[in-house]
Amino acid sequence: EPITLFAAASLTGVVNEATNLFEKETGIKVRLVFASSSTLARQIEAGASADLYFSANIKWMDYLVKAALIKPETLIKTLSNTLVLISPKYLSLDSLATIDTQTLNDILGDSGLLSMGDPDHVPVGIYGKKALKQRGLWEPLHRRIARADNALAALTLVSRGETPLGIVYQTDAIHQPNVDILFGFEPEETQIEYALALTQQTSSDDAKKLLNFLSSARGLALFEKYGFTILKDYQRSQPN
Amino acid sequence: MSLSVKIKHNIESFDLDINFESSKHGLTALFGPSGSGKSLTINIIAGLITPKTGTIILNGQILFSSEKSINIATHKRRIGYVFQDFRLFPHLSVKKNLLFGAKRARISPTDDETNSLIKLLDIEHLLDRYPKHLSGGEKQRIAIGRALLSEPQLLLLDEPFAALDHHRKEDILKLIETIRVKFQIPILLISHSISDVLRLSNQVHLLSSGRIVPADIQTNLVSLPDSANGTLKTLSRINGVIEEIDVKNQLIRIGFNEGRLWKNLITRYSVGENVVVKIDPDDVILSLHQLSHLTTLNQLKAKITKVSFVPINHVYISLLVGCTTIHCRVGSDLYMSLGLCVGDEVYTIVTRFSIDRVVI
Amino acid sequence: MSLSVKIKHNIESFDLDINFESSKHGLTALFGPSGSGKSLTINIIAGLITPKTGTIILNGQILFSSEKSINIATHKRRIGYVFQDFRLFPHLSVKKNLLFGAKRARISPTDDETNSLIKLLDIEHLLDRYPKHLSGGEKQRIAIGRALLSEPQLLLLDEPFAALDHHRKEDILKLIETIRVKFQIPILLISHSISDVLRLSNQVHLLSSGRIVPADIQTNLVSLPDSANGTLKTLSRINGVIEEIDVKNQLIRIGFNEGRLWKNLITRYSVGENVVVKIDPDDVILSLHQLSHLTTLNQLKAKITKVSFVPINHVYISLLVGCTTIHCRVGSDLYMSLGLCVGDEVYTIVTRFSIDRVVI
Amino acid sequence: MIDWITPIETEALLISFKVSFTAVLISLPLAIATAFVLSKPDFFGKALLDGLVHLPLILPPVVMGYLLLISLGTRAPLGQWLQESFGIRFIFSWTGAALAAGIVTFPFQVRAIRLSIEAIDPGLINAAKTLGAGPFDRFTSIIMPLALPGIIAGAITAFAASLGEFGAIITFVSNIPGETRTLPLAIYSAIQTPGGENAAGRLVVLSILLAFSGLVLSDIANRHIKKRMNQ
Amino acid sequence: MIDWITPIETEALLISFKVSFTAVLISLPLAIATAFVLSKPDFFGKALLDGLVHLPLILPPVVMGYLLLISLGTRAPLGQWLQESFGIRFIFSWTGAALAAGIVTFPFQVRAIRLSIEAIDPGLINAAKTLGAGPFDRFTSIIMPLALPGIIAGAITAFAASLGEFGAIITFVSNIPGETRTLPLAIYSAIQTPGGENAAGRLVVLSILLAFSGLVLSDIANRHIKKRMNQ
Ligand SMILES: Nc1ncnc2c1ncn2[C@@H]1O[C@H](COP(=O)(O)OP(=O)(O)OP(=O)(O)O)[C@@H](O)[C@H]1O
Ligand SMILES: Nc1ncnc2c1ncn2[C@@H]1O[C@H](COP(=O)(O)OP(=O)(O)OP(=O)(O)O)[C@@H](O)[C@H]1O
Ligand code: MOO
Ligand SMILES: [Mg+2]
Ligand SMILES: [Mg+2]
Repeated sequence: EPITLFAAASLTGVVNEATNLFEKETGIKVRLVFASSSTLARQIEAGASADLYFSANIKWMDYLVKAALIKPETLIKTLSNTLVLISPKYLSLDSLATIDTQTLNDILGDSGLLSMGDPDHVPVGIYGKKALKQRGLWEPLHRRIARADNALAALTLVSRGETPLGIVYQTDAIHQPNVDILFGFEPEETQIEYALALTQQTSSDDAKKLLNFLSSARGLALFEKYGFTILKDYQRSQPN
Repeated sequence: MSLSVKIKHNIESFDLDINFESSKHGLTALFGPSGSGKSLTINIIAGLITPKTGTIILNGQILFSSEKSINIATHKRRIGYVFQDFRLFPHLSVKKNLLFGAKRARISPTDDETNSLIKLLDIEHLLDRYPKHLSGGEKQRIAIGRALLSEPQLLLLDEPFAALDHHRKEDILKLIETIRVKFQIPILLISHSISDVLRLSNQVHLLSSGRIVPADIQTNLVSLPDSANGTLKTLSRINGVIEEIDVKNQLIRIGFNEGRLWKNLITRYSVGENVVVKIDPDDVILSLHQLSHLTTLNQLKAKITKVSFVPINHVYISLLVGCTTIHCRVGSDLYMSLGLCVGDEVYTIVTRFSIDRVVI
Repeated sequence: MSLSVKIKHNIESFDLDINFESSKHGLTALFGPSGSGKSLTINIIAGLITPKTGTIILNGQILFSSEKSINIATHKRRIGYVFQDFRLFPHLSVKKNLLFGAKRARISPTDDETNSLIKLLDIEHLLDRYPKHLSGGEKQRIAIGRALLSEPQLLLLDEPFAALDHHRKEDILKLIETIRVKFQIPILLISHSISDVLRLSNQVHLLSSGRIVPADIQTNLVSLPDSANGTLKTLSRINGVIEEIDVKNQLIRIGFNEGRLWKNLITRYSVGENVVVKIDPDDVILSLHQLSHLTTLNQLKAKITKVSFVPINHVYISLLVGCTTIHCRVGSDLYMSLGLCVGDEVYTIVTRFSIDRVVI
Repeated sequence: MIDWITPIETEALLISFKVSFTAVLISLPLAIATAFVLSKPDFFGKALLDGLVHLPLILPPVVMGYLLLISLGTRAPLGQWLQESFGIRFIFSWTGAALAAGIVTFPFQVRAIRLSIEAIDPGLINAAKTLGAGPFDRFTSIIMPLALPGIIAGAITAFAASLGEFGAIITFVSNIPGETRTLPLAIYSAIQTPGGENAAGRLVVLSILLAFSGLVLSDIANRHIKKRMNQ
Repeated sequence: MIDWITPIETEALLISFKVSFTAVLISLPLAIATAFVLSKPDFFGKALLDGLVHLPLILPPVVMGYLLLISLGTRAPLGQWLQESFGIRFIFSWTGAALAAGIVTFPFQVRAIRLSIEAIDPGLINAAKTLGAGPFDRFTSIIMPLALPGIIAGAITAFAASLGEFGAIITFVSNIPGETRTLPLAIYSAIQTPGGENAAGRLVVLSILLAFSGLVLSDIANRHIKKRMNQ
């Protein structure tokens, strides 16, 4: 009986590699189901037989915890990600020490847009909005945003040169050769937290083994390789 | 078996008010100008259109009655309908078209019956074809075959010969007579050809603007519109017996109460058989004296019983041969100059080829 | 204006090999059994089917030539085609159907012409209707009107009277004669009705299995298949002049070289006009003596020139009145018993109503 | 063909085929019946039924998927009842994917079939009546065969659209490899992987090939019918 | 009606209508032409054209959006040329949404229209020929009017499907409030937000109302045609 891991689509690459390793070492079969965190959460709510849920967004994890579909004691917040401001390579822009309305407006010009995930519902967009707000940039810029369906779609818009600016995950940006990273936001600004937990319904030891593997040092090294940040003081946190 | 129809209907500006009975295994013709409501009438009889009010009774079974709220569905009426526009099923082969009704009949025709009909209709070579690329007459023959094979209790024929050449029409005319006699079902025929109508029908109803107009339709008398001037033309109708068949000379002798007629042999008659023959009044010549040395044997001594002038200067002369009435049309000028009178005895002359050969 | 057709074509098992010329403003009839290739032939002439080989020339213009690789598109052939199955446009009102061709003609008909045609076809009351719910005959009249209004250079009529009652047919027959004379265009007619064919046509081609079979078609002679026995029936064809019109007695007198005939008045003839009348051999009675006191004036003294026995014991007798040939069919028994011989002088008798009233 | 694609991709191809084929197979009879009903002259509730049939088109596929999820999930009453009474579980199984695809492509089928049925000459139906064919008989012997062009067109359109269906499937039955991961879902996963563009491109080509083979088949069927009727 | 929906939702409704209407309006003539060409007997490349027409159905909408992006983006040669020569810019504008919707719904239109054209009695076309109507004349005076049921069906199906189109639009023109945010995008946003079900439900009802009004309109048009022909 393979174990089933529901993982956010933005984790596709790294989780694939990590579970491959896990399978090889333990012989335990893992079935990977990728979709957006929200879709997965709703599916678990509808009775999907997932053993683990790996969300890119703490809100959907909380949603399931409240619905008593998650074993809260197994919840771990290991990973973080940072947001970066990118621009297409062909513009050959220099990296910025800091960002303000003036600089961004200059880059955007008359008609350019800043692409990012939809700040209403796509996690990367929600984080991006939060970061821009804190810097007082949301108000002047919010009318010039191209809201993409997911993190990769935002990245695509920049890499194709359709928007001169974009805010995406660092993990995505470093794999995309056609973009330059202009500026990196501080992790504190965004507080991007991935959350991994066993579902309430699972009774599988194998699932626990996978959870442990993914949060082990070797697992975390892989995530680092993909550009994720490891939260130094990660802990098995209690739901709020 | 009989059919009784009494219906009122109207569509938009057209009013239909039809009332007739068709006798036991009779062939009734509906005759009338284009747009007079003939197709509409038989569509109503078939149950394809529901009339506003009325009753339709077939062999005692009420097919439709507005009063009793009866309306038997078309597919239960057991009707054989040959449509004016054929309506073959394009997705079925000719053979499957033919057998469509047969398969659904209570008593399916036997293979022999089917095959002999196919042969008679001369469509053996078409059986595996599809209707789309058949000629007009080929389609019509298949439509006729399809209706006949469904073993109907009532046959509705809407211009079934329009696309047929003479020879094939002859064959089918004979077939229809056979069916009428054999299955004793009423037949309703719509045709524009008076000769077909007269040849086949026991009864003719003249339709005009949705109504049956009175026409002189006695057993011995058929009145039909005359091409020349719009008046009615009165045909002689003679009930006789075949007394002799002279195959050598292709001749038959028909005897009737007081006389005999010679006619050329067309169909396979048998001696002793009862026949009704018709004579067009335009084919009759009257002579005041008995004649000899003529190329016809048909001279009947007759007494003038009635002379009627028709508007446009023709005279219809009715004569009695025994108790059989014969009609003759004569120009009024000639009638005058010969000084004919009711009561006069004259000789009626027709050729053997004119008998049963009625035209307008 | 003339039409010359020489085509070979085959579809599946059917072979067509047709070759005829239609004289200057003549009406040519294609006559033949169902499935003999009549519709196919005029479809090819219309350009709707491309034949394998051949040439079609209309008024000197090559419409099709396989040798010269010419194939004028149908819409450039300026053809008026009345289809066997009407083919009215269901999305257009009757009026728009009628004017469809007129609008696209080089010289559109005037309003007057259009209106008088509509009147003649008796379709004024249908102009705003749509074709779907018209009666068969109504559709056919509109199809005829549509073709005539397109001011064609060649008229193709495929069974154009099949759904028409006699009166309306008469009117349209007259109209077609008028058009032929007025516009001097060749007309090709397909019809199963021999009377229509004989009434209208200068030329008759008998088709059988895709080929024109020889038939005796001289100016004075028309041979047609006889219903009774499948042989050819020979009609008399008399060229004459109208000498007198007696409106009171509804009579016209037709003079020809050595004789005169009285005929009932049907159409509006005028004195001095040339006419061709036809007499069915079955309507002619021969008498060895001149007769009097008969209800017909038509007695012509004639000399027997030829006697031909036909297979089934009938005799065709050809007689000369002056230089006009008259044909008469007689039973061989009577022929024998009267002892008729070539060279004998006899009297031919017909009624006035029989003239130009040809049937099979 | 199997050479240049990975076993996982072959699997997606097979699932896609299975899902699309089943979707069409199951929904076609219902679509024919619905089209027949809608081709009747006015009846009470016709507009409503017509609207209902179009619903899956109007709603974004994700919404359709969501509606299916909340109505047929194992925790939803209807889903529970189906599971308990018949052991039928749509959610997270390929049959659910077929169901979603069938529902989303249902309107195309109905439209095409209805068009064909409405184009049938009523005279032929009447002729069948006079020959003794009752309503059901007429439906199977006249209406269905004459509507065949529409049925084929509807089926092939639905098959093609099922192959491309993504939103309703991923939302309803998720993206489970070997079970519900159809070609579009595999394409989605490939795109989400850094450097997955090649794999995505290959899968797109596979989709196209699969659809084309469906098209060619339908074309052959169509030709066959037409040729027969032209004989 | 405006009372219980927010101005943002009204905006989405209007954009949806504008996008769907434009999509149908622009693609319909092309669909008619394509259907006409495809209804011709075999010609070289027919199967290819047929396949091409179906492509937007087969491919997941997101892939269609991506293909549009890389071919019509301002940095793609074609997109650049359009922008420089005609000042036409599809990306990030509602016209791009209409284009995407038009392309994705193109196959339905072609199918429906083609079905209607193929059902036309060739005898009528021949009759028009004999009456002097050339090819273009026949197309406008006979074929188009007789294919009207298919044209209407195709248009209404495409309109409904455009209202539901999501993947291609968001990928190609992204989701810009007031410009490209159509109803499905708004619905999607709502669903993806925990607790957004109510808002989503309201928007779904709006979609349905919009589509129903389209259906009712098309039904009236259809009735009108039929009634006329039945006179
Ligand atoms: N497309 C076709 N494919 C095969 N055979 C055909 C096709 N069209 C016509 N035929 C055959 O060619 C022959 C001639 O057909 P045509 O329509 O010319 O007959 P017709 O003389 O007009 O007969 P009718 O008087 O019955 O209309 C028929 O035997 C018919 O079955
Ligand atoms: N559905 C309809 N709506 C309106 N009028 C109709 C409809 N059907 C028939 N009519 C009209 O009713 C009249 C009678 O039509 P019907 O078809 O019965 O004529 P018919 O006697 O069969 O003529 P024909 O010999 O020309 O076929 C015609 O004037 C026709 O125009
Ligand atoms: O896959 Mo996510 O939950 O949109 O980052
Ligand atoms: Mg009629
Ligand atoms: Mg014909």
